[in-house]
Amino acid sequence: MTTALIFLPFAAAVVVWLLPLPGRAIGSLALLAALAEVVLWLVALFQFDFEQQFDFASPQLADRQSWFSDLEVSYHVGFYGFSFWLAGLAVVVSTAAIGYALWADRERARAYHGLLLFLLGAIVGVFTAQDLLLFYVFFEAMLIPLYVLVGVWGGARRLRATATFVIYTMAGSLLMLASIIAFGISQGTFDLVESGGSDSTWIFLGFIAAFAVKAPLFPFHGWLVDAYRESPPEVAAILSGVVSKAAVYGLLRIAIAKFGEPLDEFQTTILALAAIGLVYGSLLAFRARDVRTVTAYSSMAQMGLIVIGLFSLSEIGLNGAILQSVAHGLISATLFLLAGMLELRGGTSAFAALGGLARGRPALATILMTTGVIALAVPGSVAFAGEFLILVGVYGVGWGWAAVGAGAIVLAAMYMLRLISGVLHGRRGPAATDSARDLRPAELALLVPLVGLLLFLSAWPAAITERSFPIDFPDEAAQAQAEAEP
Amino acid sequence: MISTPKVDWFALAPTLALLGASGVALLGAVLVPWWLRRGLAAFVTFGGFVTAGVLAGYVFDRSEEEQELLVQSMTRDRLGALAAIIVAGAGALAVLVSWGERRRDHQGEYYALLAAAGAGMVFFVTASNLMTMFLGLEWFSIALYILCALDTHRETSLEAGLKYLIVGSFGSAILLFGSALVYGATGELGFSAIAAASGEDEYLLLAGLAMIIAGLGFKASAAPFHMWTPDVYQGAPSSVTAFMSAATKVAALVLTLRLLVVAFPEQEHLWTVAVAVVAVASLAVGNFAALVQRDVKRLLAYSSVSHAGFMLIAVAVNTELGARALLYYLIPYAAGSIGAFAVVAARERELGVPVTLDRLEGFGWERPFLGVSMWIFMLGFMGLPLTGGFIGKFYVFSAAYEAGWWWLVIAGVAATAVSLYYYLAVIRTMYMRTDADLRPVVAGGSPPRDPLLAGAVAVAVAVTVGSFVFVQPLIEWAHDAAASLPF
Amino acid sequence: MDGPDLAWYLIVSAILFSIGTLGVLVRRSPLIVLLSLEIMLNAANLALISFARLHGGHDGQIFALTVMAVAASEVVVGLGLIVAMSRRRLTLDVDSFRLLRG
Amino acid sequence: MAIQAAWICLFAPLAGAFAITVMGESITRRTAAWLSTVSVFVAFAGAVVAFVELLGKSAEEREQLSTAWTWLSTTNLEIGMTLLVDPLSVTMMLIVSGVGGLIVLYSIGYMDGDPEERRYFAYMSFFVFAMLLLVQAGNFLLLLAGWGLVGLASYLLIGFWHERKEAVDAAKKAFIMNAFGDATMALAFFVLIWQTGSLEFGDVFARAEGMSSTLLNLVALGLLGGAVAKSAQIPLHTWLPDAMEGPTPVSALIHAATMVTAGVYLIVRAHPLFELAPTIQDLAAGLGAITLVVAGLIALVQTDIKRVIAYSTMSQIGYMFVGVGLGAYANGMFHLMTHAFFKALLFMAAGLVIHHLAGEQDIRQMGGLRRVMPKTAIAFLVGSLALVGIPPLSGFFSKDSILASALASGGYGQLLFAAGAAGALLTGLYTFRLFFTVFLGQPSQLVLDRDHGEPHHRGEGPWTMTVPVAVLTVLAVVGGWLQIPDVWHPFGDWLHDVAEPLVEPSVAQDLLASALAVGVALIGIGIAWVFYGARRRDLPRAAALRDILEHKLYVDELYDAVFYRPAVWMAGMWRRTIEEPLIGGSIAGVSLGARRAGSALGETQTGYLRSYALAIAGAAAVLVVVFLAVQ
Amino acid sequence: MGNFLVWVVWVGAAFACLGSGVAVISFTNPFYSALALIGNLGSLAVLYLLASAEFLAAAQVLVYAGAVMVMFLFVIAYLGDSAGVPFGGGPSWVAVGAIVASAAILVEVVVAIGLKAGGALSNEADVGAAFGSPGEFGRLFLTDHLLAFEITSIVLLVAAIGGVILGTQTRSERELDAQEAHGRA
Repeated sequence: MTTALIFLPFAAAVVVWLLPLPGRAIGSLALLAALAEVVLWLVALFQFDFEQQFDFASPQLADRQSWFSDLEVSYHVGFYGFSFWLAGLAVVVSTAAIGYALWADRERARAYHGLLLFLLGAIVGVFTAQDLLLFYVFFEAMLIPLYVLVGVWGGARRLRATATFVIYTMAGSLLMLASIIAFGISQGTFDLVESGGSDSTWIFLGFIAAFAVKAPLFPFHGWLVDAYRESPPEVAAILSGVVSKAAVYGLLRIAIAKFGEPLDEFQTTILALAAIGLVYGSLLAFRARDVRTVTAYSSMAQMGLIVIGLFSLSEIGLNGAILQSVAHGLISATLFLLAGMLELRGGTSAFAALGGLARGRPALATILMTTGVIALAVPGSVAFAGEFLILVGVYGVGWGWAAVGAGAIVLAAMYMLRLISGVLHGRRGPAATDSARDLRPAELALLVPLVGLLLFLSAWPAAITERSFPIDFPDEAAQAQAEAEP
Repeated sequence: MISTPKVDWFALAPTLALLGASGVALLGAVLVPWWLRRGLAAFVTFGGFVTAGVLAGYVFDRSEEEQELLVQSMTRDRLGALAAIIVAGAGALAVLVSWGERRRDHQGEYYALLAAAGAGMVFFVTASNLMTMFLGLEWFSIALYILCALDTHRETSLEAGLKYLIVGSFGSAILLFGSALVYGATGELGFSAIAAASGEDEYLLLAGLAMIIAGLGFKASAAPFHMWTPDVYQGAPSSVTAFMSAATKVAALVLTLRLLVVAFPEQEHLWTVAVAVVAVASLAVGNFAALVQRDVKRLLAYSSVSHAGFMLIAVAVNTELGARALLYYLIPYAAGSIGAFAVVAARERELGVPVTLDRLEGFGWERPFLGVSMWIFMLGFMGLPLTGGFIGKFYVFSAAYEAGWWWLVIAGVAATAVSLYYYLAVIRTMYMRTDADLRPVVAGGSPPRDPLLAGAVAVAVAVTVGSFVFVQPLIEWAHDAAASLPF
Repeated sequence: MDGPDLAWYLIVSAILFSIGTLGVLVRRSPLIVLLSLEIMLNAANLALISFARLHGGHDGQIFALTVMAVAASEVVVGLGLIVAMSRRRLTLDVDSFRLLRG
Repeated sequence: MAIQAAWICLFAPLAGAFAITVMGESITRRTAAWLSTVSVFVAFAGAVVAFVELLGKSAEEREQLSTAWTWLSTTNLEIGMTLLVDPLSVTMMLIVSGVGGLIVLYSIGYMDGDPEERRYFAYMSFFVFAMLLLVQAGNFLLLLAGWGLVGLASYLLIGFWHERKEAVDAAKKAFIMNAFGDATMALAFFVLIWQTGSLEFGDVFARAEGMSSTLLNLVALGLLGGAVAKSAQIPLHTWLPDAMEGPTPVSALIHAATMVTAGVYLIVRAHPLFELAPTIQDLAAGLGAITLVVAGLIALVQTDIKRVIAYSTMSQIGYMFVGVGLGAYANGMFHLMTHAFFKALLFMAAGLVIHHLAGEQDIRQMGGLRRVMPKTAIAFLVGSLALVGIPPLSGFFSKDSILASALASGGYGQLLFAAGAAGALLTGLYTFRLFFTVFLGQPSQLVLDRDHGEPHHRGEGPWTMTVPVAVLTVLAVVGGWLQIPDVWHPFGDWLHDVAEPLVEPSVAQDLLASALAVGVALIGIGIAWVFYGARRRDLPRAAALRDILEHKLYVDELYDAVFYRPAVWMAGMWRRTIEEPLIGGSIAGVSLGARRAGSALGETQTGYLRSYALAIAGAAAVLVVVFLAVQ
Repeated sequence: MGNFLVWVVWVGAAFACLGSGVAVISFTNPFYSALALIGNLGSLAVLYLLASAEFLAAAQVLVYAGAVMVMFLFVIAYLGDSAGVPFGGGPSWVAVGAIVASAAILVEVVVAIGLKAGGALSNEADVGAAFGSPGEFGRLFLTDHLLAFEITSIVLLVAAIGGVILGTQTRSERELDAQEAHGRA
């Protein structure tokens, strides 16, 4: 099942590459494939047994096949509650992105859609990998299509953006490769389920390096802004919405699950970095000049928050982190797609050129407003639920962290309202001409599902939190919480 | 009365097949009419390489136990056989790549020399005493000297030839003197005999060993013995470069492994460190120098230097896993480098001028197949997943870590990070220029169709990707081959 | 044996070898570079022969003989190259071949 | 039954809002308006049903909980989508949906012709939903959800006329200040969760005794922060006056009748926590007292009719804070209710005026409107008298009950009583300043122009506007009779079980309080008459004071200097000193360095054949040396 | 007595050999260098003789001093003046490095030899008259070192082909010349 979920997109990608069809046809084909993937995920959703107790030792829907035996490397994939939601997020967002690509009618459609599907496959692979080497393979495989997608179809300064992005990320993940090798060789197996824990600080830091870049954590975010600003909107959506979650999965599945002492040793450091990133990102987002940059910095801030949740090492915090990951994925995807649609109209997403778009464009106004207020975590929204759990969790580590997080809620309100007003309110900007029409049905067909999901989750966040870690989270986290408990 | 020695013709079969092919091609060059020469020579040579590969496969299959023949003139074992297979494969691909080359003179001779060089390497990897080693080395080296200089009308070709000849002869002279010293110290030429005899007196032996390492390092184009590499690779005819970059490395590294492991176990504590240092030097030099290259062949030359560094890491760890890693690494590497140079050759023939990065602009979109292939080769060199290059590096690093050389792992990782920049630069120029900033290239009409070259590239791609998917069988071969060395 | 110790042979060969090296490294005429290479090979030969004498085995001498042949082959190819170059009217000066560099 | 009614009451307005949003252009504006109105009145019906149900029950059974689904849960924390129906919430439900319904109805006339009516009514219904969620929430998190959503609705409605920069800015300001309140409440909840392991009202109150007093104070403080922000009490009061940028019905509904009083509701709802942290509760009362005086002062100098009323709202909420802060919960709630009536009335009457004068809000442009719109004048007069607390109007009973409680609760209480009395004086003063300037005297030029304008501006407005005003007028008169000291007090009994009062003023105190309050109020009116009604005297020049008051004590400037500017500055500074040079620069530096190294190596590749040979010879020599040396 | 004679011959040969070696690399005119090399090879042959390698000595004289050097001289003559180039020069660090490097190698080897000389070098094996005789060579080449023998021949063959290829003028060259001539005209 899982294997099918991974390889359906790959197969579809190959087909798309080889079939000599015109752009729209190829696009529709790719969209069909993506929808098929969604269906497949839903099928898996019903096969997945959420009653089963959560345990890293027993992934569900698992497939295993030895790859090369002398180093005990195998193709081993499977799902846990939380990773299942991340995969779902990936599938949904990628589908929307492909739909957008079809709508925007990219040139060289075969290459483009093929790469998008390939990317989807790789992402699903990352979220399911149960073997360290396999995880690395998918982790890097994500990079390949991203490089081309940004480098070929990106904006004016795309070359610099891609170079920075790829080399930055690779630098991180190569350190991870070293760690993987060290871990695997010393464990005698690369299988995540079979291998035990390790106490080596260096190996731990190697992993952290990769994930810190991917997330990104302050100060490893050098690639972030350029990449998000220069890439095509749908790619930016996937990049910020989904790819960054690979770091979440990695931190949870590897860093937290495998390392005991280093975790306690570095918990404060990482929390501090994440908190700095949270405030830093929020403030820079507050001064950014266009929709994309705001969204970019805000997702940096959000990832900081998510990492705080993870490294609260409490079951509540982890739940919150997963919930927030899903929420943030949907939110930033929607925002980037909206930014793209604005650019399609006005040619820019700079506040200076926009404004006053609410008048006479109810659909645009409603969608943007809804997403925006959910993004700023208005109480009652799914984002709020996520942040709340995260901060409750981290409160157990120290009330200071929670205070910083709560302050960040205010900052989020500040930059998000600024974004909303910059686009919708005030006087009409030069780019807000009458030719900038309201959202078209096609565009709504892309956005409404995403926003709908957000609203659904806002009404029922427990849908995810009840099914991420179906029991008390094992080992360190539980202890940590027990200690924190008065 | 001389008792005729017992010669294991089966072990020699691959070499002989290639020699035969070379001879036929040579005769063809003089006897058959000109319009037939190219076809005949190419066909025969191709056949020779394929036959050699198949025979080597048989040899591999039939020699679980390694045995030394003719007082250690050569060894029949799976290590040599596997290396021979790789060399033969590289040669066959090289023939395919060469076909489209509009060579007007010495067509027959060209293929004959290619086959001869191949034969030399196939023999070289099995050589197991200092004399046959030296002879085998000279055998394929001289053939290569000639091949490099073959385009006598191109000044760069002549220059490459002369540089290769003189520096190469100098290197082999040092190797020779080193061998002499080793012989003096032990009174033996055979590798295993040297191992047995050495120990009572070291100094001459060590001096000799050092010089031998220098000589072999030259052939493997490891820093600081690498400096001929970029010049020669750039100046030589592209198809020759393709063959050299793949096959010479295989031969040199495999023999280095064999020599050091078999003949100098006592001196392990010295040569492992020395090789490790050389490896790191190669990594540094190769990658950093490649950063600023504009000529693609030169860039690939430097990259081959850096890969020599990676492979020498595997040699340096001096473990069975290391040998396995090396032998695995060679497979995707050979395929990748032949493929990459083939793509460059295609572009060269299309434009009729040396290929610089700028002249690759837009290539990816004009020739999708070659473009994607180049993509894959670059990924392989980078060691990114979905290519065998990744598994190769993974094995090398694993071997290094397992043997406790963690700093080699770090060095390798850092080098890889640096290397990204220039490998990506190739992709970038091929794909990521908008038509706006595309400078008009001096391309002549529609690109010439060259099915054979495309075929060679396809095979190379297949190997590069296939070696990623089907690791198990390859690694088992490597395992068997490595098992024939006394670790 | 009568005559000097074998060590002296070796010392001679060592000196000869470094003379050859020096020649390769300093001379600019390809011809003389080739000659210097010959000297280096012969130095090696001398070493081989004296070691053969030392150990009383023939291997060294055989080796030396093959080396002669190899040296001859190198000379042939080298001279061929030089001739080809002169046909292209290139100045026969190794320092002048610097098209390939960097 | 009561529960089902409550659910209907909660979701009817949401359904209305959703329907309007989704149907969009496919329905006429008028349909949308009615849809919204109906949805709110349905909610009111639900509330009434629930009310009747509860009346039928004995005091003990009046509290009912119902959980529809688990909203948020982790293995050791479960928060349900839970409604709580008890006298307190039902009271609020009645006020919210009832007054809300009237105001939405009023809006039909008021917003007639606005191009974005649909959006307006969607927002209104959404607000009612959010407010009902707030008051019906069965646990703290859900309450916070409603808390945030009403803030959102208020943001949307204040900024309804989004072309106007002032409106948008005011909306942002309101939202962000409330976000601060939300944050402090959230922090309080973190403590509660880690201390009591739950956010259900019952569990929390039950287990709260176990907490240390520091933590209790922190929790209460956090809650108070939310309350103060939402109810625009000093020091978080500056957003309310600006909020008057929104349409007048919005001001009536959100910024007078319902949302701003949520703080009071919160304190009553969470009174067990506050009673465990008496200092904080006193602080609440103190803040209320300060606010009621200061707001009264500021109201004196305002020239915008709506802003005057807004400040009076702040001041009245100050009274309520005093009440609940002193533990007179029922009295606080009582005043909340009556205030909802007469303040909504005032706003809507003002709305009529503004509507009549086509959007003019400056009282200096008004005057003599009594002649043009007599009914409105009467309504406004009733509202004013109720506000000032003249018997037998509603304000009298509710306000005096609070003052009596203050008088009854010791020294601190008497201090607050003094403040309250002063407030009463000011109330009389500014209220009738407004009334006299607007309705008495000679008609101003503007009034005359409008009067001779197009015929459809004659009269006082369509029935949709006048009827609600009439209804509220009645309520403003009779609303207070629910609770007459020493005569009967059903309201107090009704809330008695939910929030048992801490003070029971004696008869004497009641009489004293009433007498004093009415007295000073009359004095206030008198002064107003002297200065504004009969124009007997000129206004005293107190430029400095006036300045301070007009700048709301410079609190805005303070926040600007303390929070906003530093944030902006820091952001810019970080961008300049960290983002660009360090983060960006490091990358550039590294790549440059690498290329440098590369070209340096390229230099060594001289092309001199002999140098290549030299490299080999040299390396070989070194190797030999090393080998020999090591050996 | 014979001893003394041997000594004289050896010293003479050694010095002749070294001197001629130095001469080879120090003449400006390759022609003289080549002649010097012939002398060098000859004197080496003597040393071979003294090291009881008669056959090699002979081969040295015939093959080397004979065939190879003749070819050398022929080529030099063919090249004429173009053969003569400045002595050394180029970047000075190359020259310096050259001297240092070759000196280093010399010293190292000598040191190595010296360290060994303390040990085995003085007492070499005693060998029969057949040692180094053509017969022995023949036998060994056809038995133990058969491969070496064959390979040597192959190497020579390859080299010969190379010589031919590089020696003959190709069509492309001719066309190139023609173009240049045309360009000059």
